[in-house]
Amino acid sequence: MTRQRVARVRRIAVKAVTSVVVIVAAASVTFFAQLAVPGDRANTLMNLQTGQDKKWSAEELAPLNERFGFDDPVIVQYLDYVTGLFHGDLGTSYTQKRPVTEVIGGQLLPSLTLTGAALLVAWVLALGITLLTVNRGKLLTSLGTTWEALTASLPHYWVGVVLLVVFAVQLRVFPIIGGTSALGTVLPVLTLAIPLAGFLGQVTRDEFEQVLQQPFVTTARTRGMSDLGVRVKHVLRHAILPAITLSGWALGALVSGAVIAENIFGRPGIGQVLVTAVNTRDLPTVSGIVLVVAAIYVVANLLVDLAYALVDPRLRAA
Amino acid sequence: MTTVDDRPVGRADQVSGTATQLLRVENLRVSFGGTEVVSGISFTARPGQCLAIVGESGSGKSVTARTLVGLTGPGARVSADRIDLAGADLLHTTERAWRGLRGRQIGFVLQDALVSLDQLRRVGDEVAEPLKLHRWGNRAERAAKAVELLASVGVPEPEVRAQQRPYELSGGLRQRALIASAIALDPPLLIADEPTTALDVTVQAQVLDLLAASKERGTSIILISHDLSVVARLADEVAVMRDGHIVEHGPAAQVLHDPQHEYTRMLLAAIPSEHTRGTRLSGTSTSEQRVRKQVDRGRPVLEARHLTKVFRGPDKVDRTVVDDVSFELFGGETLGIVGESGSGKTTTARIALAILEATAGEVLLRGEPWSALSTDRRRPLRKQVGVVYQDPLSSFDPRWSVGRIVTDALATGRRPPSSKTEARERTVRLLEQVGLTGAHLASSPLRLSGGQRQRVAIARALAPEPSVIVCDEPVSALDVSIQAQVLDLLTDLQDELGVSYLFISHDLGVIHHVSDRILVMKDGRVVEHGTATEVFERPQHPYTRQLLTAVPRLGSA
Amino acid sequence: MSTLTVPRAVRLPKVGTVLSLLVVVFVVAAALVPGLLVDGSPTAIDLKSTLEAPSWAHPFGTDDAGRDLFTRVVYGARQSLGIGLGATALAFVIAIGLGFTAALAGGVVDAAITRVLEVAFAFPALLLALLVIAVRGPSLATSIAAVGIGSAPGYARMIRGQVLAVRQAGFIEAAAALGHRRFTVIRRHLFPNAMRPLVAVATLGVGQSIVWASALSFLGLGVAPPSSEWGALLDAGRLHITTSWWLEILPGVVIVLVAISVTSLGRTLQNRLGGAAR
Amino acid sequence: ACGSDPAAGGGTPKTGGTIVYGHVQEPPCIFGGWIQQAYISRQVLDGLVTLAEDGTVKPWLATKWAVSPDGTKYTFTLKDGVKFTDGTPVDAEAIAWNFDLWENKGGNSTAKVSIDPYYKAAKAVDASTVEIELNKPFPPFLTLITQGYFGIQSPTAFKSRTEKENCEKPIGSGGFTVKEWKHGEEVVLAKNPGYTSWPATAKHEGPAIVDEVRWKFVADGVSRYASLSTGESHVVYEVPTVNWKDAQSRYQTIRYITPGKPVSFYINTKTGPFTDAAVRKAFAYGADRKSAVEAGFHGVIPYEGNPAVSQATPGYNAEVAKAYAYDPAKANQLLDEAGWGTRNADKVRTKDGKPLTIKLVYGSGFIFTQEGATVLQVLQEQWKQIGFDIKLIPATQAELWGGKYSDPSTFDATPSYWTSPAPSILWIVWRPSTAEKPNGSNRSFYNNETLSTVIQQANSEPDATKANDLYGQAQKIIQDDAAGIGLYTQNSTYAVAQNLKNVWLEKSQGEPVFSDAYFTG
Ligand SMILES: Nc1ncnc2c1ncn2[C@@H]1O[C@H](COP(=O)(O)OP(=O)(O)OP(=O)(O)O)[C@@H](O)[C@H]1O
Ligand SMILES: Nc1ncnc2c1ncn2[C@@H]1O[C@H](COP(=O)(O)OP(=O)(O)OP(=O)(O)O)[C@@H](O)[C@H]1O
Ligand SMILES: [Mg+2]
Ligand SMILES: [Mg+2]
Repeated sequence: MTRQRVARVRRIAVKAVTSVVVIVAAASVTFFAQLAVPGDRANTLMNLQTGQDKKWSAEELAPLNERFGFDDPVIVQYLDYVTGLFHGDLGTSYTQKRPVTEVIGGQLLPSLTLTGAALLVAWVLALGITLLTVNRGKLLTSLGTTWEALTASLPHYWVGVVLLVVFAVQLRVFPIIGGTSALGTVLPVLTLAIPLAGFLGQVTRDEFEQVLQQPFVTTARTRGMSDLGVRVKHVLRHAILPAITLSGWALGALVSGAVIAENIFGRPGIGQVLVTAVNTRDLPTVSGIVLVVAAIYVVANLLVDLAYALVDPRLRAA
Repeated sequence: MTTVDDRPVGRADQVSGTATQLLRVENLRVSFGGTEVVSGISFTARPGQCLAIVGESGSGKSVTARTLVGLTGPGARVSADRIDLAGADLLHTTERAWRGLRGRQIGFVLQDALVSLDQLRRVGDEVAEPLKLHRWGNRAERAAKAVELLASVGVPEPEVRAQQRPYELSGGLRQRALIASAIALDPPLLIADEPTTALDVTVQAQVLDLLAASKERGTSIILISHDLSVVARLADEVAVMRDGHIVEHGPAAQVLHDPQHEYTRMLLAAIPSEHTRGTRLSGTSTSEQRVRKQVDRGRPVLEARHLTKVFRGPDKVDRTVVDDVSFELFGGETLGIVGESGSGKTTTARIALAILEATAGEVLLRGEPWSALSTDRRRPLRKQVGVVYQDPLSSFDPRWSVGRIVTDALATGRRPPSSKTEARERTVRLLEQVGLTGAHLASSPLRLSGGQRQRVAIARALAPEPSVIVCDEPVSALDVSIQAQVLDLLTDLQDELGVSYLFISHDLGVIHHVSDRILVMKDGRVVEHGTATEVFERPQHPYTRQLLTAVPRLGSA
Repeated sequence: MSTLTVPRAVRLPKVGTVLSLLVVVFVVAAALVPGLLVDGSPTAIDLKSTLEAPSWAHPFGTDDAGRDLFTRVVYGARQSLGIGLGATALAFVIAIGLGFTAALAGGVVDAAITRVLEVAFAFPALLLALLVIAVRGPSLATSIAAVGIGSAPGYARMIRGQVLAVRQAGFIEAAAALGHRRFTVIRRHLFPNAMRPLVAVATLGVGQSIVWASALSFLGLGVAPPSSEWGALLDAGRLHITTSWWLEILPGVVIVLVAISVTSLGRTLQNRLGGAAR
Repeated sequence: ACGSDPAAGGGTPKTGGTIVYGHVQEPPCIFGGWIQQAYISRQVLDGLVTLAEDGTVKPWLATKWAVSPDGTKYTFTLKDGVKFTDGTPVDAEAIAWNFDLWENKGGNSTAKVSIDPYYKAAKAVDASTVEIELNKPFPPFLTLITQGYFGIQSPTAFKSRTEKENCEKPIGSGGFTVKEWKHGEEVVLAKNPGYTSWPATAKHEGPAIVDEVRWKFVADGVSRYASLSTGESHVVYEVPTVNWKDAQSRYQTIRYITPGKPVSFYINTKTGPFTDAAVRKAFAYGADRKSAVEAGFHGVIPYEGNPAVSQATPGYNAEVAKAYAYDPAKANQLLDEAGWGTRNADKVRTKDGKPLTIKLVYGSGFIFTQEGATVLQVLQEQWKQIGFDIKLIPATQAELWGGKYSDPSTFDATPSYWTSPAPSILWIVWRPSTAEKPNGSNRSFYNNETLSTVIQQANSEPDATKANDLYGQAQKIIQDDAAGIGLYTQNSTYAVAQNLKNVWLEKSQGEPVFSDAYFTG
């Protein structure tokens, strides 16, 4: 017992350490990838400050190079960056002149709300539809599978534009410039949730169908359990396992999708900041966002592990 | 063999007409998409009595059982003249009414015991589920009852077990929990579909005792099995099914000891045991004596010296799985290794094959180093050692045809074929040797029957012309009659080619039938070692004795 | 004698498979020989008939340069499909390399590759794409590279798992017991069997890649104009959605239709191969 | 013409209220040298002088000014009692400090390049008199400092606060102050109740009438325009041209043609096929640029044939704009004569076996919207007809601004624009680029001594008519040599809700002015 506990603590410790490594590695890769981007950072900044696209002279760029240390050897820049990381300092945005923590901090909540809500809604949609349509006669079943195949193939941006035009512009049910208001969050959330729901639904349905064939399901029926009871009490729990596993991955995909939803709905969030930062070569901000996203990913996967273990106690032992 | 007739032979009507009939089934027919799998069978079940339905795989036993609880399956067409349970018509029952009957009037133990409990729920909850569904007591009462039920089916530490989940229980415990759940509401009718198939003999004996106790209390039991010897312990009445028909039906003693139908006789003859040693199991004429080839007691072909294998588990704890195992296998001899599940049989076999490295000890091939060689030095010797696995299908590359599988093995052998035509000819010859034909060359193993697959596996093992074949449970997945054919084939080949077998099985009957000498393993150690006669007639070790008493028998023949 | 019938389990309608096949055949034809399906050039402008609604002459309408949208969609198939196939192929090449190395080498190498994959996973795919595009500039090749690299880690992980699973299979041990060399076993048994279920996965990947690449175009990071890659068409149609709906809706419908068809074929394939494998 | 003029006023004014304004891009800081920053800093910072509709310079923070006879010294007299919103006075010291900041401390590089070679020093003569000295006479100076880049900030605040505070909430004396910046969403501007320094061009005297302006960033054109119809916004910027007709019928609309360099092609005269002037001219003749612009922008944005300055710029040479009207025959003839007579299998002209391939690099998404990209595609198709193989190369902001396409070998033509209220922009763009004094803005790599002399003469010519004449000559030189090729004018379009009056645009750069605006009942 104690031996197992020790092993378990050890495992968690190893996981925590590797997580930190993963996070820092992700940020480092980003750091170097950006240094590899051709073109001059100072030049970009200068053009950004003037709205021009010209080549500035070395003399004109000197103050910027001096200020941000662009002329330092790469390794020095990297060490500065990593040292900063361990002091909780992600650096200062080249363009916004604010600490990156602040740049990201302000945008993190809307993005998390968006992705979190999208994941939740996707789950509700996927489970609801699966429960109602798996093996429920030809019509319902094909309705369910068609809906899933359709939504799983929908590009986010297209869903967004269509939702916007139909529900905000034409029907005026939701605001067009929703910002972070609750009502304004509905359409962006649906934009992300609908394709994801289709995807999760397909996975859940496959599993659901298979689990329905399992002997223990028949056993439950032989005890006098109703069809709905079997679905809810026995099958569902098994069937959501793959979807849980996928949710960790989905969160990563949602961050990408969020960029698009934020773009269409003019919603604040790290997606927008990210695109701008990559375009303006705001290296500290890009690396900072990667760091944060990697951290979220790691946390999300820990949560997924937890959720999995909660649903499937077989894993708790391992 | 006679053509199948709709009317079974035997005297079912003679069986105890006195007891009231609980269940009456007349002319039951079930078909799936136009194929009839149950063709007009009739039987009755009486309180305090056990009706056994036996028959080979696919004969329609499980379909019949499921039909009795209204769960035949999707796409099934069921018809009957009558299905009555205690006077109530089951044929026109609504789904809602069925739910009232299942669990309360009819308890059902599913065939696949190991996966018939929801892995994600506590055993206690699973056992108590029928109670809950039929609104028995409150939560606390049900929990208490579940523990009580577990105790009643002989589950040790029932309080602890109730809190565990099925995957934390051994197969025997799971099977007992399943039975506990089926009898929770003390239904008058209990249907048990192959309740002992996946179990070790000792556990099997316990489960059968459990059912017997239930019968004593007045429950009517329908026991389904493909194993006649299992049925012998419990059944009052036996119905033999074949291809959806009941071919013979009568009191247990009579069906088992005085079978009327040829098929029943064939089934009985195919059961390997002490009595069948040295005889053929399959074929029309039983007890045909074999000519035995002499065992060459010179230098052992394969010799294991003090083999030990330690596995390190994911929890970093070492487990000794094989512990100081030594044996010698002589030319033309069959050495049987028997033992319960997990006793280290397969591990020993894999070490002998030099696929797995032993932690300590050595294996010699014809007195020369074998396990100690480097992979490259061993490779040329591999042709001398063949292998046949329990599950032939998974040992074939699913993309390969039968021909390719065997030809590939030929190429690795002592005399690799020099041309395509030669390869083909020899492949066909090998197939014919194991009872297949050249027509099977192009087929995929996926489309062969279990017995045919095992024949292909044997052909593959023979192809390189080995002197030893390691057989790891080669017949455990097969029906008795098929098993009989394969065992006959193996012994024939030994007579013909003088090959030695390291023969592993958990089935004492099979081991007794084939082996010259026997090793009994328990927890990785060899607890008994001797000739077949010594081990079976004068067992020294208490464990061996326990095994022998647990073996179900047909009774005195 | 009375009967009771239990409804049969419903399978995916066969009609769907046939329709999917038709769509895919059409799109492949469009990609290979677009001239067979439409006459006229996808870039031919006609400033006198701009923004015309769908009609017999222009089944998908015309855009603001008077180009026939249907012709553009047909000609765009080559790029869109090219990206889908190219990106999936690239992803698989990377993934096979990483996945097999990790699974077969084991130990430190496996741990290292697994960590690398984990880092790659922690990277939002879009960011990866943005970075690749920042380095290489938007183009067909970049889109392929961005989408391909972005989806490689997922496949690599899958392949690693698959190889590990197949390595356990009885036939691998059986081949070793016959005395085949390790490399022969890998080449003849491990590789083909590990890759088998991935054929279906790859098909699904093509559909997803098309959607993905169009997302890049939608962000203005896709293939250079005047290519009528479908995402680029959507990007161009976006402003028109309230005034000339067909420019946004019809290319979108095409993308969705193709993605569904490819996906549904992939799933059919998966069921087939999956069923046959075990 | 169709819509009513939002600047005309009328209706019953209501005080208070919040104007919601839908803008496109979010700048990194409120002030700076990017036009996006000029837009918003105009709301917060006041300038020294402003530009009237008729193009004359009018008082703002400076009530009057005098120019020394040699044209090198400008003496401004400041309005009395004006205070920054931090309470410090807007005095001569402050003005001089601001000039110093832009010109010598890197405070605003666009302000710097506008007046760079001419500016010498600024000094406070007394509290309300500031003197700015130039190196050479430069009459456009006054006009240039009407640009939003020249907004005056409080030196006290700037020096005492963090860089971040200065970036987010600069302190000026303007009609509004920055109340809050919700990044990624909006900037909330609050009325400055103590506003006293409205420009002479203001439509009313006194502080802003509305309480707040919510300056929202709505990148998506569909959303932005639609938000007007749902009442979620009152003013939107950059009305998609497809919606312009609709906007004109439903809202008050304002279209502003930006002075300065229009959207025109820089033609790489240093390397590649365009080193031959005949090829450049053939290029200019070879496409119906006017029709392309009309199609791409749905007739809303005017074609501009003059590559040097737009029609809204003083000194615009309308004659020059007429050159190179679409003439494919002429284009073919020129190319034939220039040795590009043969065509390959793809119908692309070749010379010495090399195809006539033109790398046309353009900023995708940020300089060229989807509409602009359509124009380029139409042109590409037309150029194809006369044998040019045009490679459209969309460049991302990161590539373009990072300098990936600054080398002459990387492109043959690239379109862009440069907003400026004065024709002196010609000097910025066309100043020869030499080794010791490179000019990164001269993207045509066009070093023409005559042109250089003419522009310099014009820049220092005190007589406006003569100056314009010289500017006109300069435009003709550029056009004649086809060193640039005109395309369309850079425009700002606005749609304003019917119940909001007195929204007007700053003449200099087209920024919306909200301090006079009011809602009607
Ligand atoms: N749901 C079903 N759909 C179609 N055919 C079925 C179905 N269930 C059973 N069958 C077929 O019915 C026949 C009888 O099957 P059943 O399971 O009753 O055999 P069994 O006697 O129980 O064999 P085993 O000993 O292998 O369990 C088989 O051929 C089987 O393939
Ligand atoms: N590769 C391995 N790693 C760790 N433990 C193993 C491994 N292989 C086998 N074991 C363990 O060794 C023990 C003996 O296994 P083995 O397969 O030899 O038993 P067996 O006698 O063949 O049983 P069965 O009759 O069930 O086939 C089991 O407890 C098993 O879990
Ligand atoms: Mg069965
Ligand atoms: Mg075993």
